Amino acid sequence: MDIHIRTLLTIITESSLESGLSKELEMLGANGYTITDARGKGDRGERVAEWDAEKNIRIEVVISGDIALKITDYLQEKYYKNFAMIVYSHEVKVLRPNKF
Amino acid sequence: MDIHIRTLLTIITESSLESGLSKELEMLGANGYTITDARGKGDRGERVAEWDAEKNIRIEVVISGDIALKITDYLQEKYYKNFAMIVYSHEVKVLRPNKF
Amino acid sequence: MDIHIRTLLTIITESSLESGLSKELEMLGANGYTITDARGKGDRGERVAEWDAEKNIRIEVVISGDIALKITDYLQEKYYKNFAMIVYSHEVKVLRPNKF
Amino acid sequence: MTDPIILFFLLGVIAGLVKSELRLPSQVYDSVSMLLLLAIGLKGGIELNKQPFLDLAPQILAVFLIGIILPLIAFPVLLWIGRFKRADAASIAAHYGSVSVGTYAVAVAYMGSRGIFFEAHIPLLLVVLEIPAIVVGILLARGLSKQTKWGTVVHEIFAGKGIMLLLGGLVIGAIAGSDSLASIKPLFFDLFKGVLALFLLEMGLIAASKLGALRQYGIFIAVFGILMPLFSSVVGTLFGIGLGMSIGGTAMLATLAASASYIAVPAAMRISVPEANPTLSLTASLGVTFPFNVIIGIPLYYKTAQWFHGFFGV
Amino acid sequence: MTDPIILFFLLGVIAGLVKSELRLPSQVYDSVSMLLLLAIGLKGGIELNKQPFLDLAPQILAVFLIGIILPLIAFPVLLWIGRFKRADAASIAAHYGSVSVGTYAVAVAYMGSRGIFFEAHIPLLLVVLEIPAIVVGILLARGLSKQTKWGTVVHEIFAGKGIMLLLGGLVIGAIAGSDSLASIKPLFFDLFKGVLALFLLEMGLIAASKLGALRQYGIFIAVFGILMPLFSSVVGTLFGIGLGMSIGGTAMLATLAASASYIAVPAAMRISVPEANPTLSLTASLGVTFPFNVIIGIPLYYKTAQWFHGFFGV
Amino acid sequence: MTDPIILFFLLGVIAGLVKSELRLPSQVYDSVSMLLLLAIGLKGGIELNKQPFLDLAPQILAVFLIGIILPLIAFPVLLWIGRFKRADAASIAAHYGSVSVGTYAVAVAYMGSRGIFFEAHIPLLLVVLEIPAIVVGILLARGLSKQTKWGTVVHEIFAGKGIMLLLGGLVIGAIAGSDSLASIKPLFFDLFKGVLALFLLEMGLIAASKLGALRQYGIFIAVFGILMPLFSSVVGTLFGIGLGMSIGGTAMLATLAASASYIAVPAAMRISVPEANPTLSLTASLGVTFPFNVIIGIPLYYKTAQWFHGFFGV
Ligand SMILES: Nc1ncnc2c1ncn2[C@@H]1O[C@H](COP(=O)(O)O)[C@@H](O)[C@H]1O
Ligand SMILES: Nc1ncnc2c1ncn2[C@@H]1O[C@H](COP(=O)(O)O)[C@@H](O)[C@H]1O
Ligand SMILES: Nc1ncnc2c1ncn2[C@@H]1O[C@H](COP(=O)(O)O)[C@@H](O)[C@H]1O
Ligand code: NA
Ligand code: NA
Ligand code: NA
Repeated sequence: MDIHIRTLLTIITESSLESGLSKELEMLGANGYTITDARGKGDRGERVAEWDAEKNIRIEVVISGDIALKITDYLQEKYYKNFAMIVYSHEVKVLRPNKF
Repeated sequence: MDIHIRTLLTIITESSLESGLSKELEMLGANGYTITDARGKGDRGERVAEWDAEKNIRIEVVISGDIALKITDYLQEKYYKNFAMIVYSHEVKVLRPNKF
Repeated sequence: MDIHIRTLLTIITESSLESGLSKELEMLGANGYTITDARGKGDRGERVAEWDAEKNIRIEVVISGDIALKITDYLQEKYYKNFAMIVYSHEVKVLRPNKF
Repeated sequence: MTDPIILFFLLGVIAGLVKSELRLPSQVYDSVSMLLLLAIGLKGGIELNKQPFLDLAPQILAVFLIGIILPLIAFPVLLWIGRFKRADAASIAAHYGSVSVGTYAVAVAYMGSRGIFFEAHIPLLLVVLEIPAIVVGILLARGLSKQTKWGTVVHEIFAGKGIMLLLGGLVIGAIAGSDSLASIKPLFFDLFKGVLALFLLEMGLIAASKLGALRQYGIFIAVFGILMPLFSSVVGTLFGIGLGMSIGGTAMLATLAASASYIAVPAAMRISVPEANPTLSLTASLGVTFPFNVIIGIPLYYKTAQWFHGFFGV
Repeated sequence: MTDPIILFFLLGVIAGLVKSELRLPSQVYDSVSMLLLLAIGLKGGIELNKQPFLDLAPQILAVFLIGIILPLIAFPVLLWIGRFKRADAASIAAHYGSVSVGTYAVAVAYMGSRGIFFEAHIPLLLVVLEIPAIVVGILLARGLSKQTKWGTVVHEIFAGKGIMLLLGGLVIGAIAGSDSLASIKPLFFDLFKGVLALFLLEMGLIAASKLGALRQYGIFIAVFGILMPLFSSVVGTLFGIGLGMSIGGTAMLATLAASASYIAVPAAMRISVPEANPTLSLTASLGVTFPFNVIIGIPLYYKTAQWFHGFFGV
Repeated sequence: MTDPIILFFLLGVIAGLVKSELRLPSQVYDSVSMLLLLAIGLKGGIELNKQPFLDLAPQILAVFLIGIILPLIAFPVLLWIGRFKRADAASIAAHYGSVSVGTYAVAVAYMGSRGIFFEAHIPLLLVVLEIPAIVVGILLARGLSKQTKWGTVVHEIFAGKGIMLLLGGLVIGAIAGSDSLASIKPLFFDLFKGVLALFLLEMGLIAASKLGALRQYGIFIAVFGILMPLFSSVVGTLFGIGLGMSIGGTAMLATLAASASYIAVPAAMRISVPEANPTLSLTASLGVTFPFNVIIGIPLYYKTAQWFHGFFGV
């Protein structure tokens, strides 16, 4: 069993972007993604997840390093200015290189 | 306060495996685990988490590197072929080495 | 687009601490945090998240390395002894250094 | 006195102000809204099933007109007096041009508990009034720029939870009719006010959570959030009388005009006018106008409707 | 015409097709299913409380037989005509040998709103019919291999949500009886059809979400998903007549036979026959057979039952 | 026999013991508790609306006294016989000095289905009895140390979900009165027992999940969890008679005294006495005392109340 390095990109943002983002992630080359519901606080204030307009989602994508960069660029370009969003990434070990 | 390195192993898979997997993780040497509900998309299609058969869970285990390998082997062996599942891992810093 | 290194600190603990902890995190210098509901098992037994007293939360904070240490100290000092809690951290890449 | 269910709203507000950890779980809040939307739609549909549909055309047109006028009046006020950025002014205007189903539900309860008659097809007007302001708002923010994906806008509006359930309920009610729906009335109609009470409890909590932002964004939002519905209610009242509606119907139309959206419009604006700050519009709509309407507005609009009817000797 | 609650199913389908973001929150959907399962169990139990239990033995045996025959007939068809892998053929066969509680609930509503009598112990047969096909399915996939952990299988079946609530309701109803349960009827019985309407709304959304997979897996699944229930319904009808059941009872048994599981069986197969692709069976069961049964099947099975009863001059 | 809804509790216990994956979704469980709390509060408030409030002062004082006495008696027992750490003894004592709304709800159902009268203001006493034990518990654990943030304690108690909804319901009921609340009765009152049944199903599951811990912490907790409520019930009974309450009212007061908290107190102790192990108190309260009270206790306390009333020739 040999181990391969990929990048785990995590996006935390407004739930209203879920359907749009998931399409865009696939378009940009992700083979998959995982979404969990979240709440939180940031520069755009508290998002308590009690009703639609104030729900957050947490999207994880395991992807190659360069696609991770591509996605980060895209998100910064399109969403940072007007949406509650943070993005961070780091390397992870996976077994199936061609799956991600 | 000295810092210790452990491995954080993350498993994203079908919720139907929850009870089985948690037992197996303990059996393989994990002292604990954390589970969150998730939805997502991968090679086995979209899992929208609206009803039992299409729910995902996200399991995190903080563990020593070698047990992490043992678990990864075990999961690949037993589940990769027939179940919606991804596994990835990376190192994390913890304070209580003998807790994990 | 230049990339910056920050620390992602993850706290898994009892949901009853949510309001208190989020205040304390800001007090200690975090600009934001993200919370997801979780269940799990550890030294203090299984926490099945079926009713208030047995719910876990998973708090993520992206922060500079030294504040991460400060927070970790604080948590160990104040909570480790009496509360179900684990804390782990690792470095992540972010784009906006002054945001975190 | 307003309806006792308002007390649940106040309980929510108080719980919010004392920072109680009381919450209506989000999934339950979603379902409670769904029940209200479906129930309102079904009630309207059952009535449409009884009466000819066509002679409603003039009313539908009139209401559509209201939905265009109100945001066009609100916009300059917000832009020049309120000194908001264009996008924010347009977005807030859209919120006030559209309707709040929660406010409508409280009005239904108010009329119901007083046995006041109102035209049965009002829910249809509710649906109609929800839409035009969204389009006007986008045009005010963008002009006729090619940027705007109108396909997305239309989808956002009609595929949204609100319209889907209101229209769905209307159609189901209109097709099935009262008798064949008798068996689902225990859930959708008998529980209506109880469910509304739970909904108002959570709305109170949400309203209270907006007070912080309200302080921050200053007095103008508070004033606008009260004066705008008062003005809109007069517009609604006049249209109601012009359309020869009953006193109750006039009051309902006034309430619809006076109410500000917090579901359909915010969702649409977030997609089509993302640079507009949602906190501004929701603070005004949920933090000021919703409380004002359910506590003071509705009874007031009813009095006004009576007065005008008397005046015009209708 | 079928029951008006079917309109909620169609609303769900349409909302799904237009990609509406309308959803019944998952925890609420779970609870809605729980309510239906408990209500069905309780109703059956209350009746069992009135009548002697033993003389049901023959019927229970007969239904058990149906649960064995149906998958044994479906399997070769799926294997040789459908060209499915053995595990998939076995799994799909198990789904069609078992029952769908949702379909049953719609049939109850159908008979109810037409005041058609049917034997009160049918819910008991529902429970019985749910089980054997699972065992048959596993045997078809695995043979008598030692691999199969039968302990796990039994636990999976009886500790599963479905059986637990159905049996639990049956027993509670049978012990407590009608009068002492009067106080819980408002929730479990009066709201039954309303809750069923919400359930069908979500089922419509789920069914629509299966259309993509349906296109992908081709025509055979669509055809099988319609012909198999038709065939099964005839088997059910003949058994019903053979058992001397009423017209309503015969139609109910036909519906049970025709329905395909989407709760108990998928869960059991996932554990015991993991190499079977769940998308295949659920696409057939939820994407084709459920819609077919609730819209066309149930009224058809009732007609058939009438016809057969006439024919055999029962 | 106890009330049939107890069968739902037993179903939950059995499902838990056979490790069924049956669960009431957490958000639904939260809402179910909220409904019960509001319903109990409203019922009490509606009655307070009918009768003068002031002459309840003596009863309120007496109940307050009970809430102080019980933990003071439980504490030494837990400390010296139970050999618990001081914090744990104090925390468990607080749980048993306070009340369980779930137990109260079952008692309401028990009296209701037997048409037994009890004073209508008992819900008020329920609220009163919930509070003092918390303060006593903290004092027992900490003494009068400056450490204790009493502000936080007061907030924790009154801003907690339980008190907020009970008091809120009481006030709303008292202000609005029976007639004007008629429209919300279908949800809060007609569904009460059905909702209680669902609540008990989940409570059964939770109780079963505590058996493991019970084995671990040994026999003392089991014994204490049965003897303490028996003792408390006698205290409650004597106070009830002393206060000249009806048989039903006396039994209710005995039940309140016998019940052990699992919402307000654990939450407060977690914040104010964190070194106390919550597993201990919840194992006793949910794993032993709650089942004992709802199955055996309530009918027993009623018999006792009858006996005492006879004895004192009241
Ligand atoms: N420093 C942080 N650490 C963790 N999560 C954060 C942080 N800042 C923001 N978030 C999350 O990202 C969301 C959007 O952030 P913002 O755009 O700053 O409002 C917030 O609602 C939080 O859930
Ligand atoms: N590249 C990916 N990044 C993040 N999550 C993924 C990825 N691929 C799959 N997943 C998650 O893992 C689950 C199972 O994946 P699969 O076995 O590929 O269907 C999916 O439902 C997703 O939740
Ligand atoms: N080794 C571990 N890996 C992942 N999560 C853990 C681990 N140990 C504990 N946890 C989580 O942290 C919570 C508190 O842990 P503890 O204080 O050990 O009971 C548990 O309920 C789990 O959710
Ligand atoms: Na308006
Ligand atoms: Na079948
Ligand atoms: Na007590």
